[in-house]
Amino acid sequence: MSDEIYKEIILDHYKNPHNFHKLKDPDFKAEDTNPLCGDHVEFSVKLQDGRVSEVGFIGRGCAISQAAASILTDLVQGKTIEELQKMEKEDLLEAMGNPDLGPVRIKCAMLSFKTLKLGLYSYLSSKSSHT
Amino acid sequence: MSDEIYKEIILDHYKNPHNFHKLKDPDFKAEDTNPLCGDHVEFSVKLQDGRVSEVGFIGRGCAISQAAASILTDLVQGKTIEELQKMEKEDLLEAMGNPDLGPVRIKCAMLSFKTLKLGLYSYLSSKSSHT
Amino acid sequence: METVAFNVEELRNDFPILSKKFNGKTLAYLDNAATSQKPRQVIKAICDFYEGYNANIHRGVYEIEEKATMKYERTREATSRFIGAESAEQIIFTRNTTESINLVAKTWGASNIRKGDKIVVSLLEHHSNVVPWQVLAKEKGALLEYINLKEDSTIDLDDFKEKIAGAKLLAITQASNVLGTLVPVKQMTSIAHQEGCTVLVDGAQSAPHMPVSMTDIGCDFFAFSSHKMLGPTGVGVLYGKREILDAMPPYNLGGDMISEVHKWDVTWNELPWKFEAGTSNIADVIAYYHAIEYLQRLGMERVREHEKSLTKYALKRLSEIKGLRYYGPDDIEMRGGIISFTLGDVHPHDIASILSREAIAIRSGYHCAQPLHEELSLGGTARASFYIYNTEEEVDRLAEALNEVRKVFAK
Amino acid sequence: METVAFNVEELRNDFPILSKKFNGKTLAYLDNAATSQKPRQVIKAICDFYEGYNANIHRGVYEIEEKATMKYERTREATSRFIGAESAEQIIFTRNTTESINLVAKTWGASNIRKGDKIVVSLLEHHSNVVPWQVLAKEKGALLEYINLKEDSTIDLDDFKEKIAGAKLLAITQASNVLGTLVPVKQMTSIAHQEGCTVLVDGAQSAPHMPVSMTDIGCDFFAFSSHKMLGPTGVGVLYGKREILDAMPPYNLGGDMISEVHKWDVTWNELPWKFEAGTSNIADVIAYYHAIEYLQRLGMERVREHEKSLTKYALKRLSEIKGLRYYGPDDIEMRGGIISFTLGDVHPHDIASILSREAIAIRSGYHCAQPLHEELSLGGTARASFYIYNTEEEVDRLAEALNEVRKVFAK
Ligand SMILES: Cc1ncc(COP(=O)(O)O)c(C=O)c1O
Ligand SMILES: Cc1ncc(COP(=O)(O)O)c(C=O)c1O
Repeated sequence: MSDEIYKEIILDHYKNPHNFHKLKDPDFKAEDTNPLCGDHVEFSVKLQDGRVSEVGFIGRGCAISQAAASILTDLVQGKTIEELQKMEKEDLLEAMGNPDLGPVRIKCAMLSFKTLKLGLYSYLSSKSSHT
Repeated sequence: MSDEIYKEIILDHYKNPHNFHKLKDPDFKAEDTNPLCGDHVEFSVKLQDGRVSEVGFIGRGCAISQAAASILTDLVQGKTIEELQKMEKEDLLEAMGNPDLGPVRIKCAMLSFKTLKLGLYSYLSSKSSHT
Repeated sequence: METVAFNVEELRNDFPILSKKFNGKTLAYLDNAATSQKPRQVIKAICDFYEGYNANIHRGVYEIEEKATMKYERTREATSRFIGAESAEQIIFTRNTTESINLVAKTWGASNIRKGDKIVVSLLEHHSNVVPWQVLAKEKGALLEYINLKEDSTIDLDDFKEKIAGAKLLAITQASNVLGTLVPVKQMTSIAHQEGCTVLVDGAQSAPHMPVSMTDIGCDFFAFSSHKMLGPTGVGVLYGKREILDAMPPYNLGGDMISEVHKWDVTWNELPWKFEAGTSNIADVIAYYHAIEYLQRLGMERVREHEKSLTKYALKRLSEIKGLRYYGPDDIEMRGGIISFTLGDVHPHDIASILSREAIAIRSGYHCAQPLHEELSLGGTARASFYIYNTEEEVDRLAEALNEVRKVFAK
Repeated sequence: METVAFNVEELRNDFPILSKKFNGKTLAYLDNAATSQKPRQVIKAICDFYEGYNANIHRGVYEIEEKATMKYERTREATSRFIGAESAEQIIFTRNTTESINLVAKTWGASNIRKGDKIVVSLLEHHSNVVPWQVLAKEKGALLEYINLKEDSTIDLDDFKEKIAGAKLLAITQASNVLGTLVPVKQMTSIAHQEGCTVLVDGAQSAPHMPVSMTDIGCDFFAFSSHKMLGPTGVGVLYGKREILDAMPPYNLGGDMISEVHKWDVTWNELPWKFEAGTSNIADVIAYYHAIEYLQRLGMERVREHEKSLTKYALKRLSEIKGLRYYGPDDIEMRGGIISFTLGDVHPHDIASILSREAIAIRSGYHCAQPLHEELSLGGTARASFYIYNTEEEVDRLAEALNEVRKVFAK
């Protein structure tokens, strides 16, 4: 069976997601749902000295969306806020092994990416308006 | 130039319509317009002893509609009311030389037919309700 | 119309897409509830029109225009006969089922539904037969009620009888696009009519798959789509009772649907043109004739028989798969050729994606029936749906591939 | 995009219908304002879809469905570029210009037009850009005003400036389908905007024939039809400014245009899908791409040039015919390739019927512009309209045939 989408790395992360938990007292949280499939992800992030010190996610949904979330938590671990801001979709896709996702399934992969980015931006803007 | 629609008989009636006038004190009148082309016909009919004793029309519009009206006045002249009731579309088309009218132009030819028939029916029903 | 033998292997030859290879494999197209494939007769009719007599209709008087007008109106006659309508004037061409239902909601609904009125739908409805009524009810201060299902996924007729009392409109599907459930719309229409209730039947999943007759069902409106019954996309049908259509205000306004326009006022055209504004989807309506003819030559009874036996076989094959659970009635007489299922906790999208690599096309998600999925507490389902050209061999391929999916996702 | 040489004889080969014989004669198709002919590239795209990747879009995850979705959305991108829109999300696919305009009237209009508001149209409008506003004005107690024409058949800009004061909506065609008149919509939009007035431009007769740019014109809405610009029937376009579209309620409700549906409420999908309910006219939207590409490769500047020179020639030839009178601007810069005329007192239908025997297709009647005909005291007109594939030779055939008509009807 050919399964260019379901690379080993995706199945691994789906079956055994990394950082699959909710953090207590995170610096910011972010969650979203893809209404089309009901995919859901929720991230919680702690920062220290301008870097991601800890990150967790919970969620449910298809293998692509959940594996993407898991891989994304690995990817952002230890990154600076600046690096997070600069991170591109392609970085996540590469970390996923560049699976051959069609125009519909790519949304499953990008749910995590968009959710985390939006969470970061709203955190940054709320901080800047507080100072 | 081929002109299966514009048979000699149609052009003759169009150029020199028969019975082209309005009757005074008709037994019944009937008029209608084809909104698509603006074709207009108005018939006035006198009856005597249950027969059409006199008939006239006025109108304007395309050659088909006007020739049809003219030919129709010839056709009904002297007919009994019963014969009028039994008259079919095909009778008029035959009198017109069975021109090769398409689905759109046939409406032009049938304007007269429908108008006269409707006038007759409303005359008969008003008479029957009076007696 | 003469019927022909119902020979699946032979009729498959009429469908060009079924002889193509995808990833080296023949397409097992099992997403017919979404849209059907098209026979060459339909495709050819589109080409013939554009190559031979393409013209705008109803107004011109030149040769190809007259031919186009006649062929366009011929489809109306054929559609009328196909659904056993009283007359062709009661057939209105729209874009799809959705537009047909919206037309009713925005014209009949807007002028007949008032504050406090009750609109009854069922839990089986497709979004297209829910959302227009939800919004109309909100706008008018009317009530929307859902008929419940019984344990066996069929309509709860006791619940229906309770809810229909005093209702103004019943909007109900004849066949569910998720559970396959067939709905006794004739019986329900007659009960609703005793209450003085108007009835709209969503025939999107029934008209393509079984004999339907307007004079038999007796409903006031009936809506369906060409694209789900071998015809082109872009053509929907709305049937209505004549008195009701006559009394309805028009929907879209503009060219063709008017009789006279002056600077300050306008008179509408007669039925059915009153409801067809602007240049119609001429080519596709003309081609739709050949879809209807194709189905009629097969015979709708036999279409239903074929799907019934295939569905029976598929239910048996699928129930052999570990962890697979299918939904909808077990009684084959109560269901159409649609099977929604889940496979353990594998997400339906993942199932569909993996099947796609095997050139097996099924659908996954909510199938535009989210309220039903919520009622059944389902996150989403995978769905296989059949049509005239599907075979037991394709069902076998489906079953095998599902077993593979199970292995890939075994934890 | 690379452009190709504008060689009429060569490009005629792309149009299968132009090499067919009717009554033994080649078709001189001069009814392009009603609908255009289609090149084989467009026809082939429809067949390719149905034969190779026919599937419903936006929801499934199997291979052919993804291909169909991508090709469908590709047309949106191409349409957006073709009319110089800000973004593809602002392109909504409808059935035709008429539906595009109705969509605006029933959504934006219903929520923005109030009692006493003024809606301004011109005397040049097609019924599709009159009747929706007439009815809306009556429903809302708003005022409808008509901009007058000058002697030379162009818009009376002084009259426009008076009437636009305090207006809420200007709904205006960019090119008249009767007189051919070109309307300075950019200038008028900017004046209307100073009044805080929203502007809808009917581009049905402009987008197919000349370069148009939304960012240049600056209008809020723009409507046109695929079938008048080499594309299939059944596809219309509505462009709208993003903020306005975002704020508008949806039109048809149902599948695809929603984001979530629960038993009692619903959330709409994003632009542009919010406005595309139910299964779209997938095949025809996909094929429409090839119409746009065809025109772009020719270059819209050159399309306009070709029609200008042909119209100039035709005006000269027609003015040589005794008893013939044509309408519309004499200045070729002020008119598109549309010529309406009368021939003595011969009824336009008779003209068209006789020309049809010569395989010359022209239109006759009111051309869905009855108010204009009434204003000009015309019972109806005959109309010849040109496109990229028309030739001077066809104009000669038209002129000759008209001379014959004159003879047949000489009293
Ligand atoms: C100026 C104008 N507006 C609108 C329309 C209506 O277009 P459609 O029939 O495609 O809706 C036409 C078509 O004749 C037109 O010429
Ligand atoms: C039961 C039912 N109703 C309505 C529709 C909507 O049909 P369309 O998308 O053709 O408008 C569908 C299509 O999936 C359906 O299954």
